[in-house]
Amino acid sequence: MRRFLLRRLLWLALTVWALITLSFCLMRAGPGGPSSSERLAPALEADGAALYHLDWPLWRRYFHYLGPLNLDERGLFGDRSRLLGGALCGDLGPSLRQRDFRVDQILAQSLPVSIELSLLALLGAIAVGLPAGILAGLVPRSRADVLLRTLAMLGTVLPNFVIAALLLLVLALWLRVLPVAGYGSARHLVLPAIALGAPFAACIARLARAGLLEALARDHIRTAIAFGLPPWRIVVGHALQSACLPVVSYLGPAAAGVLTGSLVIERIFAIPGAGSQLVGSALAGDYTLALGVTLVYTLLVYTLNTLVDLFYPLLDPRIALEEP
Amino acid sequence: MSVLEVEHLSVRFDTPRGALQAVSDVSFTLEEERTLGLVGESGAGKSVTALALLRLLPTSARVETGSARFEGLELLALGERELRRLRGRRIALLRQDPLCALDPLSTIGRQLGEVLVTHLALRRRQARQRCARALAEVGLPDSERHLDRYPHELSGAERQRVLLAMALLCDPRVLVVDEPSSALDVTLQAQMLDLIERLQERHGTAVLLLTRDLGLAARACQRVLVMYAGRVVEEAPAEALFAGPLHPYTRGLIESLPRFDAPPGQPLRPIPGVAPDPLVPLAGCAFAPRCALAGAHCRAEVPPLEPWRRGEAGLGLSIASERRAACFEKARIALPSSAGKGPRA
Amino acid sequence: MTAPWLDVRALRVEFPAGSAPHAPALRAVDGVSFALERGGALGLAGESGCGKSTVARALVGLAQPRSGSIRLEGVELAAQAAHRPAAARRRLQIVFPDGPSSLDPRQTVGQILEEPLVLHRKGNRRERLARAVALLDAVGLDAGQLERYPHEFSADQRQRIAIARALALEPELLVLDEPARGLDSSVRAQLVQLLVQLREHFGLALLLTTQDLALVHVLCEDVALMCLGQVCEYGSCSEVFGAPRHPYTQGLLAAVPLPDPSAARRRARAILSGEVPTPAAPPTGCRFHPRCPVREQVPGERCAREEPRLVCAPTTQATQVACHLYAALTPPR
Amino acid sequence: MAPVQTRRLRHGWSLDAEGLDLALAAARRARGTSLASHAWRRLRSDKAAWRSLLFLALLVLASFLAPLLPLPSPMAPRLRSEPQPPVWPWVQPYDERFRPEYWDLHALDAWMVAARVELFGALQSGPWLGTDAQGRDLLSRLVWGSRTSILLALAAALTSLAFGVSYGALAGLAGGRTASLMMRVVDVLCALPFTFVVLFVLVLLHAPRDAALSARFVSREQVLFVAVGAAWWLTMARVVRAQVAALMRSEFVQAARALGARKLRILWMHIVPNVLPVVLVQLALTLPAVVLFEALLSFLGLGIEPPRVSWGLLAADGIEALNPLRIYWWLVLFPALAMGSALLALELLAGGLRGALDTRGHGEVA
Repeated sequence: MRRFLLRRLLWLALTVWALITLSFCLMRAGPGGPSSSERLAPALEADGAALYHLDWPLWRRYFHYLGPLNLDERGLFGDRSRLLGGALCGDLGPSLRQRDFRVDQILAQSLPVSIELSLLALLGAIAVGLPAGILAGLVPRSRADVLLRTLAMLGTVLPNFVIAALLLLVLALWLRVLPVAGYGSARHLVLPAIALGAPFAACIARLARAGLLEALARDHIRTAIAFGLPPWRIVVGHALQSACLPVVSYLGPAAAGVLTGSLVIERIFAIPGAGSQLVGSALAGDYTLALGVTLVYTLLVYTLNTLVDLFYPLLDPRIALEEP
Repeated sequence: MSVLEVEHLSVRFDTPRGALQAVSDVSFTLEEERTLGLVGESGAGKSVTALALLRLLPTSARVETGSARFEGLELLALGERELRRLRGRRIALLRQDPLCALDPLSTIGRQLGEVLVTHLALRRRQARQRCARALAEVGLPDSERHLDRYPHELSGAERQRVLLAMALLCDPRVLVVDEPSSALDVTLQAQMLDLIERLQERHGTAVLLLTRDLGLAARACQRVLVMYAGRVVEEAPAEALFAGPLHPYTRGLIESLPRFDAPPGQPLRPIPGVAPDPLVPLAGCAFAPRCALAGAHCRAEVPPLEPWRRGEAGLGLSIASERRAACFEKARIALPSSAGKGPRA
Repeated sequence: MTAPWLDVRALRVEFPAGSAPHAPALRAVDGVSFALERGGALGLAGESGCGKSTVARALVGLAQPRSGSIRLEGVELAAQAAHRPAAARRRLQIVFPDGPSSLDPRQTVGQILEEPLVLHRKGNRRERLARAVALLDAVGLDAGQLERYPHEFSADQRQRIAIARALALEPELLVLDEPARGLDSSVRAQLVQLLVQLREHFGLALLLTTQDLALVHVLCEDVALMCLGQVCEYGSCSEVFGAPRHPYTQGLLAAVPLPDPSAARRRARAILSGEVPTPAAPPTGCRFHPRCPVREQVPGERCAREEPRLVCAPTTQATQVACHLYAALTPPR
Repeated sequence: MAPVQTRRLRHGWSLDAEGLDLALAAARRARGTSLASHAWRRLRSDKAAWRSLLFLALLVLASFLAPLLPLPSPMAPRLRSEPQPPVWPWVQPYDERFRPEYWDLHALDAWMVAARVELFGALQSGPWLGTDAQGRDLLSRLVWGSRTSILLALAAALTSLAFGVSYGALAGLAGGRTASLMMRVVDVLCALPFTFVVLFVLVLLHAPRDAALSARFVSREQVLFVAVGAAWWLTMARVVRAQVAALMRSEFVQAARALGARKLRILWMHIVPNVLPVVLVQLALTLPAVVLFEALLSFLGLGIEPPRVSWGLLAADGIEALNPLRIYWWLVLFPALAMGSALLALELLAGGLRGALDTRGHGEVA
């Protein structure tokens, strides 16, 4: 177990380091960087120069930007009032667009919104998708099965912003049941959560249905039938657990997918989450904020994947933890 | 005392490539504490016969005719609910398939306990003790530890024994042993057969053994039914069958088996030709194309399964052990001096 | 006594067990020696996991032996299995048991039979086709099936195609890995018939690995019983099956179902109890001692401590047995 | 098949020419059906998959010949106060005001536009699917927009075929420690939240507005193609490696190795034909994901830049035009329909392919 966690941590650290270094190099080298970008207002130009210590040697600038240790006059070489600093401690510098906010402040304020929305969408997808898939698997080729399969097909085929648009068109504008956009009461989150969760509910339903059908065709089910076990006991006792295995292993990529989807949904429904911040910073070229959001999301996806991998052997005793 | 009587059982499968007569007009009786062998090559319909009794056939199968009386009940007419109460409790199926007849995701104890809870409505703790006893009875050491292990942690032999224990949990009257493939080690197969024999003597269970291996039937069964292309071609006590087979197919089978007592290097005499394609309906005796004795009569009409009375130039066998064979030429085959000639006269 | 045609001495083949680099290797074949004359036939018999298939693969160069020698007419083959000279490869051919992957599903029978000839650059296209037709004819299949695919044949026909492919380069030794596994008895008899005819017609030597002792009795002159990678009894079929000495051989013979109920009843109940052991954790000393019914007759627990050497059986010089019961006798040549 | 023991084995190998021709002729008559033709016949019998294959072929053809079709230019603005609702074709079939306004078309497109002008003159189709706020015709933008998705899908297909298959095959062939190392790299790359990394790269490579600098700088579209190429070969590599490793263990490959065949020859003779079905199915699964990825980026304004057009942009415009006062339903409905139908066709085709290609289908009778 420890070796498994250690390896995962190692890869995470490597990825984070790679991202930070990538952003540092591209910022410095690319024409969009602080040293030569003409988009920054002249006032910021002076401030930027001071801020980014253009006079320092390259290595010092890099480690100041990256390192846990703060290398400016208040850090290691100065009066050591603020020893720690740099990207690894969450100090990603100011956001270029919203200059009076630091990146970590913006994140602290916008991240909970995104997580709330994404969690709602993911749990909703599981709550709707899993039972629907199981039901469809239990009555193959019946009307309910065909209906569920077509819905699932639509869910996976239509991108989430098209689903959002159609939902907006029908529920918000035409029937005026739910608010069009904005963030406030719970009613504001219903439409975005549905739009964000729909593709994943569809995928989970298809996986659950295929898993159940495949489980019911297995050999030990015929043994159970030959021993006169009632159908409900066979399904619940033997088929359900192995039907859920593919769904559990899909949760990792699904979580990453939900976070990606939230970028779009937050923009459509004007929800002030970290996703919309990332999109805003991408459009405006605010790379410090972009790096911040990307790092946090990478961290989130990694932990979710690790959790799923830890949880999987509990469901399937045959899988030892060491397998990646 | 007979436990199970099956009369004129016929099963037809309608596959996309046309109707397939898997089993036609099979009759046999199963006595208590005795083993009946159903011998036939793959596709002869022996598994279909057994599975039809417990209605475990796929949906594409239809039982056309036939009756199966067990403990005063007509199996083929029973409702799904009553039949389910019989499966595993009065009639148990043991499939000798070492691959995965056990649920990989739940422990041995839970799977065994489930059968008890379903049929005898025992509580968990009581069921667990009884399962431990059953595992000990089939020769698994410290059965308590086995209860908490998963199937993938056991060896092929141990998994076979767990399946046998599961079959004998509710002390069934009939045990059907289906040997689909010889994937098992020879020594394992021998151990299982001995174990079944010992448990049969102790519990008085009637055993229906389905096998492709004549040697296995000779070793384990008192009475043998030989099936070919869905029909019973010969029925006789084991000793009589192997001493002097009446049907050319049985004789061919026996002679095509490699034997230890024959001098080494003596060539085998395989049966010429190939098994018939079940989808192609065949007039007359199904073995006719491969049989040297086949005459016009054999190709025209299906030989009935007539009893073979000792009176005719038989082989001096006791009246009680009645023999039946479905062949017009059985008189010629039964001649005492026929040992040398065989079907290729 | 001149050196035998094929002489295998102390063959040892190991597989890395587990991914850890220094994990103890799994000794599938642990010091096997046997000899085969030109045109002779030897059966390697034993339960699953006893290493008989590994010996077969090592012979044709599919498994790199760790030590020991395989000498064919004096030519050493064991050294570099992977890149053996083409001439040596031609003389030994292997036939795998019929399974879903014994023949390439995407190739026609013609292509399958032609491949060995193409690999060894034998003759032009027409000669190769003629050879393919002749091969189909030799294994009793209709020559007009050249353009059909493996999935259009029955199990035993596929096995015959595999044999035809092995015969393409006119080998001198045919290695058959569990030839009739899973086939019905009547079909198996036809296959045995074919093998006997091929041996006579082409003067082939056979090496057979199987669990079915009766098959060895019919096809082979000599038999070697293997238990967990070692030979425990080796001699002529009539000698070994007539008067089996090693307890393992007696156990195996008792387990073989005989199609004669009276004989089956009379035979002693010396059936082997216990598990089929796995080569991953071989027991110490004699590999058979945990299941050996006559272990007590050997004084001082030698079976559990000491590995028995292969010695000549008392009555005849031909049979060798590896058991402490016969420890006092002379070792083989 | 004649019984064995009566057949006398023929001595020697040389078959006289006449006998050989006879046998070859018989062989041609009794020609078997290969697994590939089995699969093709099964695919044709699967109506849903077959029709979606035809639909996709039509779509690709239409988008390739877009310049030739009598459509108004996708970027020719006709300033109007609000988007014009769709007009049924028979009400306003054609109008005469075609002006060849396109972005920097490459030679082939330019030549096709010239040919179209000769062919149809100033004729162009009416606003059958309505227009957007700047009066640009929605139908023509949909057809031109499909080009981006198809080109990207092609790019993903090519890279996953080139990199994915070769990387997977190499890992499968190598086996042992090198294979697990190569697969470890793929696992790590897979674990990255790929879209965010692309967004992040887009931010850093953000082309400044003025044209002077952007010339020598990589355009966003190129970033998109590189991103798609860099991501979609991973799953292909995994799938191919598993299949190749299994094939290497199979007996017919062992037999070939015993005959002395070198690894490259085995790769070509046995591995490639048997790995193709797996590659095809995996390819069919990749394409929808690529189209969705492009749509997502374009929707966020980070994918294709106007004046070029793509389905994602159209959907974005459609949603932006949504307001409680006037509902321009066609700006939302038609892009949704276009993308939905294309992706549905791809999904159905993938399902059909998987069903047709899995060889387990040769089940004997019960």
